[in-house]
Amino acid sequence: MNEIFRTTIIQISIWVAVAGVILALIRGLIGPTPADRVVAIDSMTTVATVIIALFAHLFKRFIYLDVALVFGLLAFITVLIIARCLERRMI
Amino acid sequence: MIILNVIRVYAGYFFLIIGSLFLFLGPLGILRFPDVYNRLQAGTKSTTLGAISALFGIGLLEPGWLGKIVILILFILLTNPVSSHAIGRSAYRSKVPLCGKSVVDKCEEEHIYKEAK
Amino acid sequence: MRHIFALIVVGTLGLGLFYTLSHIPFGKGLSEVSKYYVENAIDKNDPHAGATNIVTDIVVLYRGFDTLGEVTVLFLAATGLSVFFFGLKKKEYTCEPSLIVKRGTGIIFPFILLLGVYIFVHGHLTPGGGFPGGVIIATGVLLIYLCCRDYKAPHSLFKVIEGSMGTLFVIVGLIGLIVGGSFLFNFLGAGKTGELVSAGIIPILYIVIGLKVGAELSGLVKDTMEDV
Amino acid sequence: MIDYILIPLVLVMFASAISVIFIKDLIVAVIVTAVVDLITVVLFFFLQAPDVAITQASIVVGLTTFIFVVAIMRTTRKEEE
Repeated sequence: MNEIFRTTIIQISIWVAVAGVILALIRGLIGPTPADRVVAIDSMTTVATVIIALFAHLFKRFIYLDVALVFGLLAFITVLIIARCLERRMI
Repeated sequence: MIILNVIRVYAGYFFLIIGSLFLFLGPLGILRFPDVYNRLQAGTKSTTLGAISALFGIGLLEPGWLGKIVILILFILLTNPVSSHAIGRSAYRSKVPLCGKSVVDKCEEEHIYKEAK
Repeated sequence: MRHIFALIVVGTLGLGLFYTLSHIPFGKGLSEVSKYYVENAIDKNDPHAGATNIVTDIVVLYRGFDTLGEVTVLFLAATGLSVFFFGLKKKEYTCEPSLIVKRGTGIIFPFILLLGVYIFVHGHLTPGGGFPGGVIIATGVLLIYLCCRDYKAPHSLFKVIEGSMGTLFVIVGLIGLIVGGSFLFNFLGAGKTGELVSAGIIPILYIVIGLKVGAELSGLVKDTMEDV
Repeated sequence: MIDYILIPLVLVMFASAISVIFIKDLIVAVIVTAVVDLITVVLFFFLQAPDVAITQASIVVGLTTFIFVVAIMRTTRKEEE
């Protein structure tokens, strides 16, 4: 009973977060300026980090959190590269 | 002791639900707000709060994971504000216009980015 | 017209991949090779064993020679890119990064280095290994280049690390050849599974690969950023 | 139940991968390509291949975007008709 409750809660959380990813993707596809799209991808990376951590909890594997660590720390660099490039001067 | 455990588990569920709700509301704000600077508010602040809350909920549900979870929260706290600042600055410098309802532009008034023109 | 052509090419590739992959039963049972790996990789008496992560066992102990080839390919690619960028005209930059980006990057950079070292030192216990760890270190160097225009990376140090680590990889393999009769033989034994110092030569090889890949890709980032 | 999570993720990948073809601004194309790679990491993770996911994350997130941006900055940014 308790186990079913736990997996249900986590699955609902994952579905809600994936809905957030889809909303951000719509803005990323229709956004008028490149800055809009960069904002969308910035929030998408944060949501994806949490989704990975939730999957790790669903599978009950502690070591899977390493992927979330790498992703959460490095996704920031993509955003920084594109943001520096958009200032019309090269990086 | 058992009561403490029950409280811990339900607090974990609570934080998880709250966090995933904010993870949904942030992208919704990105979709609905009128211009880049408003979208930056929704996209960064709300997502940071949601991520921290959901990760803390996971840490409460599995107490053995709390160390790595805290490191993950620290990374998100460090990186998200820096990247949002960089996006805002680059958007202002590449002359993305403000939306029509905005009333004040302090950077324009005080000539902070004048040399960039 | 070109877009339609690109769409057709991508669609054909995607459909082919889908039909190929849909016939592979994922997680339904093991083939003969997988059965051999699963049965022998956990056995403590076998010298081809010792890591908690079976993937690491397969990659390093069964397929270690391939890794040497991969590192050589990476070296050739980095050399080719630096030759390509040599002699191009430098552009002028007037844009300084802001104070927040500078300070924030200064705080984050040590964490990135530490994460890279963690990934390749714990390669036999957790996912990851030499290659991702090296790439993460190179990404840290890229981050420093993004926020400090005046920074000059120590290129000679990269060259020394790269060459000595490549030599060390071959030396470890040759010791295995002398002691056990095959290249990259696990001459240190399996050890106690699950501890940091275990699994024989896997941690040594992963540290070597991590440092080599990190130095190579850092040199690539340096060439690209200082010439462009 | 949770297996159906693959459907929206693959649809996201599909939509962004098709739209890359029709985008004129090459920087925007790089950004949308980054979305595709990001979803790929989550898919690899869901298929229980964390080694592949960690390698994909570390290479794609930093270096691929960097090399694309450098190449675009040395040439022209807008695609010609």
